[in-house]
Amino acid sequence: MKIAVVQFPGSNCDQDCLRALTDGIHVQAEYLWHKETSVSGFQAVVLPGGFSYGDYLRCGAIARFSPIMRAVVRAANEGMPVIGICNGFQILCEAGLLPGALIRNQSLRFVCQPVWLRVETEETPFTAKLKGQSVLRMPVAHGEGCFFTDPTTLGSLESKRQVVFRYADALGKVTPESNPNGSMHGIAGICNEARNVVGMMPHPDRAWDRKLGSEDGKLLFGSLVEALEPVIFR
Amino acid sequence: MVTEITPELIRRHGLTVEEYGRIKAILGRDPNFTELGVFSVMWSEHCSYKNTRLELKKLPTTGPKVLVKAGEENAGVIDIGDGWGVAFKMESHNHPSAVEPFQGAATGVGGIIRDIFTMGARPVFLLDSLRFGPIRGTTPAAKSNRRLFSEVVAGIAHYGNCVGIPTIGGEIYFDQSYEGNPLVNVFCLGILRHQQIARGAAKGVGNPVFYVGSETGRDGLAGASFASRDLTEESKQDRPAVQVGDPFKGKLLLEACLELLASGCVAGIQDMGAAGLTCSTCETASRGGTGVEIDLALVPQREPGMTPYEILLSESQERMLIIVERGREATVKEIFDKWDLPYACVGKVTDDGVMRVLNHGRVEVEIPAEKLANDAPVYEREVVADPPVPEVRIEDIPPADLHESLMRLLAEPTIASKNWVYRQYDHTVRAGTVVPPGSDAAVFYVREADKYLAATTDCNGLYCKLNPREGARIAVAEAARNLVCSGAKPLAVTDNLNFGNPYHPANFWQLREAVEGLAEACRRFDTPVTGGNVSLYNQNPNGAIDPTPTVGMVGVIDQERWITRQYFRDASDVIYLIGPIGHELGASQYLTIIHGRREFLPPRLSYDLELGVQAVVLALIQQGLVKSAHDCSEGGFGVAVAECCISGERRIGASVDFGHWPERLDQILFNESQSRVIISVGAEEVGAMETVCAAAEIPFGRVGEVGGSDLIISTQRETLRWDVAELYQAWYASIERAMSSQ
Amino acid sequence: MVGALMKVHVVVMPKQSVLDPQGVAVRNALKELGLDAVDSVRVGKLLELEFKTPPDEAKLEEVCRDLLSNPVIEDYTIRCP
Amino acid sequence: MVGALMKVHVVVMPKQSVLDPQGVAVRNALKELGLDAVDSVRVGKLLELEFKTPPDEAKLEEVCRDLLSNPVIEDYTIRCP
Ligand SMILES: Nc1ncnc2c1ncn2[C@@H]1O[C@H](COP(=O)(O)OP(=O)(O)O)[C@@H](O)[C@H]1O
Ligand SMILES: [Mg+2]
Repeated sequence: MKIAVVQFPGSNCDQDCLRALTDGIHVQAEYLWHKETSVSGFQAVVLPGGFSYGDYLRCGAIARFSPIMRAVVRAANEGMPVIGICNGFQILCEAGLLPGALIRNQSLRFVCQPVWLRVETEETPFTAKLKGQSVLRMPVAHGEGCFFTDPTTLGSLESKRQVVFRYADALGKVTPESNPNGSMHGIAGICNEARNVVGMMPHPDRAWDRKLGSEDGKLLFGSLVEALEPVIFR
Repeated sequence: MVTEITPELIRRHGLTVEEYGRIKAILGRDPNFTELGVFSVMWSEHCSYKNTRLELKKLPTTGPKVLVKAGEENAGVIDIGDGWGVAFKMESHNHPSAVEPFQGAATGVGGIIRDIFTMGARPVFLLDSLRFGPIRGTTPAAKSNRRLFSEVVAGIAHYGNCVGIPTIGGEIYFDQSYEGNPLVNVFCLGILRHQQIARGAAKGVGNPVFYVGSETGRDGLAGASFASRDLTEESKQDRPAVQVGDPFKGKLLLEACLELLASGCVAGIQDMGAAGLTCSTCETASRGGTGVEIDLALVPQREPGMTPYEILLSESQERMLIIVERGREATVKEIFDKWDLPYACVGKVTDDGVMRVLNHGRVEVEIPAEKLANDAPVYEREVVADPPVPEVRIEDIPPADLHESLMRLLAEPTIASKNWVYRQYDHTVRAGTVVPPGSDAAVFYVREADKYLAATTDCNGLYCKLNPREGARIAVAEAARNLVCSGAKPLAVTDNLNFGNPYHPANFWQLREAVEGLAEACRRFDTPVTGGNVSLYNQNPNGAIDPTPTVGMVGVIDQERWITRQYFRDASDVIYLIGPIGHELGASQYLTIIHGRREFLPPRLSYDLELGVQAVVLALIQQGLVKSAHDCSEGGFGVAVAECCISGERRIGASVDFGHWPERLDQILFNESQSRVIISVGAEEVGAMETVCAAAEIPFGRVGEVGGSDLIISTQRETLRWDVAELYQAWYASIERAMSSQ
Repeated sequence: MVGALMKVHVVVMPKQSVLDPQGVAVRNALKELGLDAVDSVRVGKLLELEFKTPPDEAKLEEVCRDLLSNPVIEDYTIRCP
Repeated sequence: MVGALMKVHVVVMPKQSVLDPQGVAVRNALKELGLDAVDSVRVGKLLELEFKTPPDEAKLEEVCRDLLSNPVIEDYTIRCP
């Protein structure tokens, strides 16, 4: 099994994501350059955080058109697990793989701090291993992380249980105080209808080592590995 | 067209008649207009250190761990063991930030990052040391200070966050003296293998010279000479001299250059900072003992019709000069195409020691490189000592309400929590931040090297104003103390000298005193200076800023379990004060804020006591006897113990008892005597801990116990009690409150 | 070098339904500075495109829709100044 | 509620001589997408101000200069659409 970590110009969490996979949960992972046109040879794709193309115009707006994204969209539509973290989440929304958009934080300021996440569904390759309602600890670090969408889409996201993570307090209670950016319904992460594509603003790639104060990120990547295991035996 | 060189033109280039004579002597003829521009930037204070060179020589720059000395290259390099080294340095962008705070601060970050990867090191973290005028209140001044402050912070975040280098610490003071002339000093540290050290020398006659990075535009024209003048109303007209940064390009340039260096085809590399193409060509030539010849027509340009003068002096950001091993040109093409960055072969290394600049083949500039780089005049500036400052007499200080005093001190922006600032900085990218901003020193785990590094910046400008020599010594001592409290052994120092106009003898006296204080302290703490930066002409209409010789210090922590934080952890842990109770109130925050008196003799440093205290604290930490360690600085013991209660994720109370101690309680609580550390120890360790301290013959005392939800401080005369939640509110949200007021 | 370049302005504004904290912040600041008459402020983008030769209409619409604006949160209009 | 509000547009563009990294990024993206004719792009702000009563001209100029634009690197123009 091999997992791809896409490198866009301006990605800056690519190294953290690769290490989370190779050193954190000891799976094989490799960089995939944005000019590549195929994801063959990989069983899952990680779109890392950063400022792809400087985040000029809109976060993820330009990255969405890079050659590799055509391949990622194709693979995602064929069911390959794809996760976008932070800037990766923004790119997935711009690319139309996920609904909604991530707009400027309500505070109008970049926010870097640890948050608690309530896990809302185990029905994704990235959360299968997570007990329902269990809370995870990891940092956020973004200027445009406020999830926004129209009421209809929001309604169907909720009814189809596509909300994967919500900002919460240590006890798993979703409160305004625990929402760092003003996201609708405290949304920190969502998935597509097919549930193989997940986007999240918080950084599991910065929470996979006791030194960093949390290892919860491993649970996410660990879930992915378990979900993929069958692939190898096929 | 030929511009005639008039005395007026020479003056406007900031050159004296004598300096012009020197130029003619070097050239054996009159310079042309472009050459005059070249000399004026290379001989500006910023590039030539003509007024400070003799002083900087006093700083200790050698030591067994020094791999590259200060001044030799863009930044010094220090050995941290196992074949790994660190390159670090601090630089100021005070004047650009005063005029355009967002871009000024942003390009400051970009510049120091380039200095570090120019050494072949991968930048791993940043610190920022900032000074502004007061931000509270509704006066126009307070409003403009708030604007400067928020724009500077946003600018640092803009660049650092985008490039993906965490900003994990720093310091901020708010004080009258920085009104209109903020200080923006940025520190960057990078990691490299010993054999990866890159040189800024043009080696190998015939080697091609490449220009890589952003196209050259008209931005930042003559910023170097701009940074070498007083900040006046007219400098508002200098505004075009402020350049715009592109952190995205900066990130690509960083990755591309590190990839190119790894490919082994680089003979020499130099960033284009102050004085851009001019400085990088003549410095690489003079370091290499060679000459360099370039043709400006080959330089990638953003705007049509730029003159040779403009191209040579432009300070466009995100550019590097790279000397490539002949025959390896293809590698450059391959890597810079991959990263979609402009590049061009603009010339070659020659053997005649001349910096020769052509324009479409026509000679524009012909100057002996070594003389241009090193023969700037060196001045011995005149000094006049300030009158001696009196000692404070406690009888003259009416006792204040101590309950209220502590609350007010904790809410004072200089002392209050800086979370409003560091939450805007990405301080967790690169997944190595072990102790985030908010403790005495930041601790970062460098994964590739498996090393724990601690870093801090320190300087109390008011101490330096009232006694520059003592203030500088204390800056070094406090930096070392902060590292020790986090469990680290201090390694080396970078300094940033922020002073006023050097032609005022009083200012230059401050600078000389401070440098000698720094030099002496760095020797005593065995922390050589790896480099730094000088920023002069920091003035506002009321005169010079308080002298601010900022010290950045780096240390290593050999074992993970030694990493120590400043806040109390568990109820019934025992609280000790290592060092004396102290008595010095001069220049303290208590006198400044509560009594409105910015005066009197600042605390004095005893090296023996300081070194003794630091040795004991480190020993106790290494023996696993310490649960928390926090040094006493601004606000003295009172503020420090409160911070121990409220700066952790979980807040917890404490009770402290000074029993029959004779001094007045305000003096006990708020004196800022040096060499004092508050530690907490598990009850079961008390015996072991006291044995170690007694053996060291260092003053220490058991002062209280952790626990409860109040901070209680008592003597046999009186008892004070604060609700920890209230202390927290006063301290944590103070800057937020100030910034949200209109 | 060809003669005059052709200018196109693309204006991208946040949809009314999208909260625009920046607009609110600017409005408050304006009131602060004494422009009490201000009722509301919205902050959008203006992109000034210069073309060597007139661009293909359909193509232009396409890039405005797909790249220059995000239909979830923004509306765009094309103007020839 | 009074009748029709009065709209004022303030356009803030980066100065010609000042680097506009965003504009460069957008231009390259447009070329990628096949708009080869594009020569240059500059990205600025458009602020849509609504007033209950006509604002004082001088005051408006003042806030444009001091608040809405940054004269160091930007130029502004006031339009009444
Ligand atoms: N205050 C100082 N203490 C020690 N070294 C200094 C100081 N100021 C400047 N230097 C050294 O002088 C050299 C030139 O300084 P500077 O112009 O800041 O370097 P750069 O051109 O890379 O910005 C550098 O090696 C720097 O470390
Ligand atoms: Mg300290």
